[in-house]
Amino acid sequence: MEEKILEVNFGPQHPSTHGVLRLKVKLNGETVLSAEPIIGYLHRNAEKLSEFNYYASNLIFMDRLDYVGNHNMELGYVLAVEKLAGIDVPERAIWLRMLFAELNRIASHLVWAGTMGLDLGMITPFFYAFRERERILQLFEMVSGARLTYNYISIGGVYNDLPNEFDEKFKEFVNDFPARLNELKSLFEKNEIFIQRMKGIGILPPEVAKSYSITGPVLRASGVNYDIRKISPYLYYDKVDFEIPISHGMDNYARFEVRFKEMEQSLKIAKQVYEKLPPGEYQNSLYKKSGLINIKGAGESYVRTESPRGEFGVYVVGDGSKKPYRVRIRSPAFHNLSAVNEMVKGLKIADLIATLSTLDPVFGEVDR
Amino acid sequence: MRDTILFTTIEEVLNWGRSNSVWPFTFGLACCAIEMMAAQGSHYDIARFGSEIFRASPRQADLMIVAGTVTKKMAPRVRRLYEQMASPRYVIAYGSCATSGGPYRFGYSVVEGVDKIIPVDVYVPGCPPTPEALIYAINKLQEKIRKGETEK
Amino acid sequence: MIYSILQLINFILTYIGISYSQYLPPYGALFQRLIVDTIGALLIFIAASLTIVVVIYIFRKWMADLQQRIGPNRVGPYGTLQLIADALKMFGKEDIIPDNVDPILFRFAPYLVFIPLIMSYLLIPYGTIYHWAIIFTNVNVTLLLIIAFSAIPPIGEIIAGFASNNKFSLIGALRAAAQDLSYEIPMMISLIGVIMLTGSLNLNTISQYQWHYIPIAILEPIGFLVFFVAVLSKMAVVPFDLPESESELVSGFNVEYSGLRFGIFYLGVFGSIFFGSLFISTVYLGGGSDLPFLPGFGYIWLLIKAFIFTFLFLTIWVSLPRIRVDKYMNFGWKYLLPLSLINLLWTMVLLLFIHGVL
Amino acid sequence: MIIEEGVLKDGTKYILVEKSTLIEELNNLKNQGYDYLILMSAVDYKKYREVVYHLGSYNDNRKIVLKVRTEDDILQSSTPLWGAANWFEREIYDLMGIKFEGHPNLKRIFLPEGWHGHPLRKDYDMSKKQYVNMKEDGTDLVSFNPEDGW
Repeated sequence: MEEKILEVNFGPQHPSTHGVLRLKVKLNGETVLSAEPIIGYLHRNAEKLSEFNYYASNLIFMDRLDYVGNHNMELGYVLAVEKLAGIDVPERAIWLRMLFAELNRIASHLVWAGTMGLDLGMITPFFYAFRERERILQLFEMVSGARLTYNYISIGGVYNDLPNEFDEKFKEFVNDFPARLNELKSLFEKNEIFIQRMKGIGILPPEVAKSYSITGPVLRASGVNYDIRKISPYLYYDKVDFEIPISHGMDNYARFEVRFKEMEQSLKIAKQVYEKLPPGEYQNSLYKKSGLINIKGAGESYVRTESPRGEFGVYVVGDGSKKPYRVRIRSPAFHNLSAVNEMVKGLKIADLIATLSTLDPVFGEVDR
Repeated sequence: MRDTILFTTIEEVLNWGRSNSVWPFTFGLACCAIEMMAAQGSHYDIARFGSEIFRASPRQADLMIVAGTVTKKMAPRVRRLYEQMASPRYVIAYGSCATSGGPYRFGYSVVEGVDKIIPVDVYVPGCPPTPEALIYAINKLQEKIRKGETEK
Repeated sequence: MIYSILQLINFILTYIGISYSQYLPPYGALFQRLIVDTIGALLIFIAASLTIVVVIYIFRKWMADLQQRIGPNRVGPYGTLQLIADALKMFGKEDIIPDNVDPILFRFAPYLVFIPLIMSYLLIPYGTIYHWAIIFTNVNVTLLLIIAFSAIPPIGEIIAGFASNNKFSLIGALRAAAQDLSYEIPMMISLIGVIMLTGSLNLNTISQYQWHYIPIAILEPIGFLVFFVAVLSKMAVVPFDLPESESELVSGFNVEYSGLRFGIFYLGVFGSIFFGSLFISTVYLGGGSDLPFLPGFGYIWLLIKAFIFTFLFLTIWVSLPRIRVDKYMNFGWKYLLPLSLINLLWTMVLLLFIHGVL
Repeated sequence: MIIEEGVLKDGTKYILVEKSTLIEELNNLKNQGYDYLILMSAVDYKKYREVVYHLGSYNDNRKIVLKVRTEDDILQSSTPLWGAANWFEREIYDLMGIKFEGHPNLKRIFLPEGWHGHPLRKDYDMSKKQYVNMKEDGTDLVSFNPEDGW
């Protein structure tokens, strides 16, 4: 019986492609023969535009790359520019940056948990995850005034200090988040159908992951112990003790477990950072708010940071003027997505959607 | 005397029905989509206003919330999706990217505002606007529908 | 109920001494019967749509409650008018018929799903037969009729999927076909167990049988479970909502439908939920039985059971993810079918003990 | 054949390599344990285009930068060495215009098919707007006059 190949476009508008991704899928009945991702529907040319702006005003494009883990995006760019222009950052600012980068990792994984539930057909976990995320967003709003695009980590330090009611809200959040996290996890874990749909599906062997230079939770779920915070620690990650969750399952369920354990670790880091927060200046005096314009830098620099989706880095080339000559962004979700075809061959449509949701792509970052 | 009292009241009743059950169309493009999802979450809950059911197919939705930057590659798709929607349809340009191209206005591959592609009923400023802004926009849209001023 | 009203009028008129029989047209009884049945059908149609609207309202409020949010509460007191607003909007919506679509089948499919559902509401005995019973068909094959009527909606879904000439709805239609076949047989085998026990196909005798003895759900737990899962999958509720899987196939077979046609599909889903719970409570829990202290108001007892089951189905809808197609089918063939056969053996044993005869 | 060696501002070693021996250099770097292609970026220095390979390794934090310069925008593709190079090179071709010989399907990755010019070039004229529309079968149609599309 000659196979009847059906070519379906899981088009730029589809309820569970996490944004504007078009998947050209060849189907034989329910089984997927090949799934070729076509991207570029959100190509907002951040790299070209950042060549026309000053160093400091490029933060606006960096914020909107991975619009779920914004602090980490600003952090990557700011560290690269500080290394290029040779700006030193006061003690307190470094600790504050770590605190908000880790809180943002939790918020980003919560968005992933909610949308993954929606893709599998579970409506309720979305609301539990977003309820927790709202509490973190209130902390961010207290400090930077914005809910999603913070512009908080600026070159030379942090934009402003912690308000005094931050302390009580933070303590309250930190105390009851572990219980809420276990509640959310039990919504998934104790569900027989969920385990049946996630275990053994979307296998990504370590060699394929390494060849596609995949990083982040997707790589750690395939058994490779690689986390920039441990391998080449930036900020003060060597002064804080935490473990890197690893799983050798290589499948959707492993990725699910690694991300939930990462949330616990990030909370642990945030607690330790909050205790070690030294008093003092939170921004480099030379580059107070008005001084950000005359930052100059020559040469090139690339700093690697660990964003919620993997290794995020900005390769900045400066020619000594006030505007960068070239800004090149390494986006982890771009590579995680490129391996979809390998992971999905021979699976069903439902597994294609489940695998795509555990890869957790964010298209501001994939398309830049 | 063609528009008798009976006729106008039917129109009003229908408009009342249409305004109170505006079903949005899951059409998140960029960062504003995350804020749209947060508006659907339990903290802001636009289900209170009757727009709880996010229909995925354009045929069944009647409000298209353009949440994010419309790039040139996406523009013809947005146009086609709008045409596929059933007739009393409304559009909210959610966020400054949808209203006027936002921070990416001078890029080479971004359309300056979604009103170049489809007629828009309510514009929401902000990058991204807070979920309260979306709720306010839906209320404004509901008033507009009750007055019958929306594009048919 | 209608009969009793007519008998009442008849009684009063003859009591006063007016005989009206000469005014009746020649075949008076037949004509009278016709009026009664049309009024009854209309009454049930209105009652069914009202209960479906109430079920949708309960669903949205109950789902909101489970998800820690407030459901619709801005339209009318506590959001009660929300569903009327939805219905009105559906009337005013443009009904797009895409051009490369099969015209007749596309238009006809939603009615194929909704009308059998409403007709099967007529067959449920809503009360006792003795007084004030709202029973419309006391034919002794009502169970068979219900199974026949409940087999038609999946065919409507398949036709809708094929007719709308869209790849997603095609896959949705194929899934509807797979779902309908693989769970119909276990359902019927578990019903055979009930028929063997009660000895008749008439829903009335089945439910009366359970007033005198204990409800069959306790007698045949396996059969009850198999039947529960099979009815759950017939309703296309989330763990088994494969034909209309929203997150994978945009919205399954009703992708191309809009306006009132989609509204009919939407009502169909909730109608089948309420009908499923009514069906289970009559067959397995003896619905509408005579309450010792409330003679004649048996249908309230049936409605209580039905709403308990509706809440159960809606909670399942909100909490479970969707099952995969192939796992769903081998669950149907490899687990439900043998279970229902075991249930048959168990009824044989029961028959030996209860009636002492095979 | 290494032309130049040195240390960058952020302390990583970099080597500048002949265009013709690019693949052998990458190969023996990979054998030395640099099995992780961190980043491939192209920088347009007006007279020549420089493609910068950031290489790292998955078991320790060694990092090296390999640069290669090209005037005529043709390079050998490193897809046989890494799977990631496939999308990297497609992006560099799309935005910078450097063609990679031996690449399985060198098509544009971000911009629509018929786009004219390569935007990240310094000499790309931003004022000439291009408009995109969609043909019936879903492929894009790009043109300069505004009536055709958006």
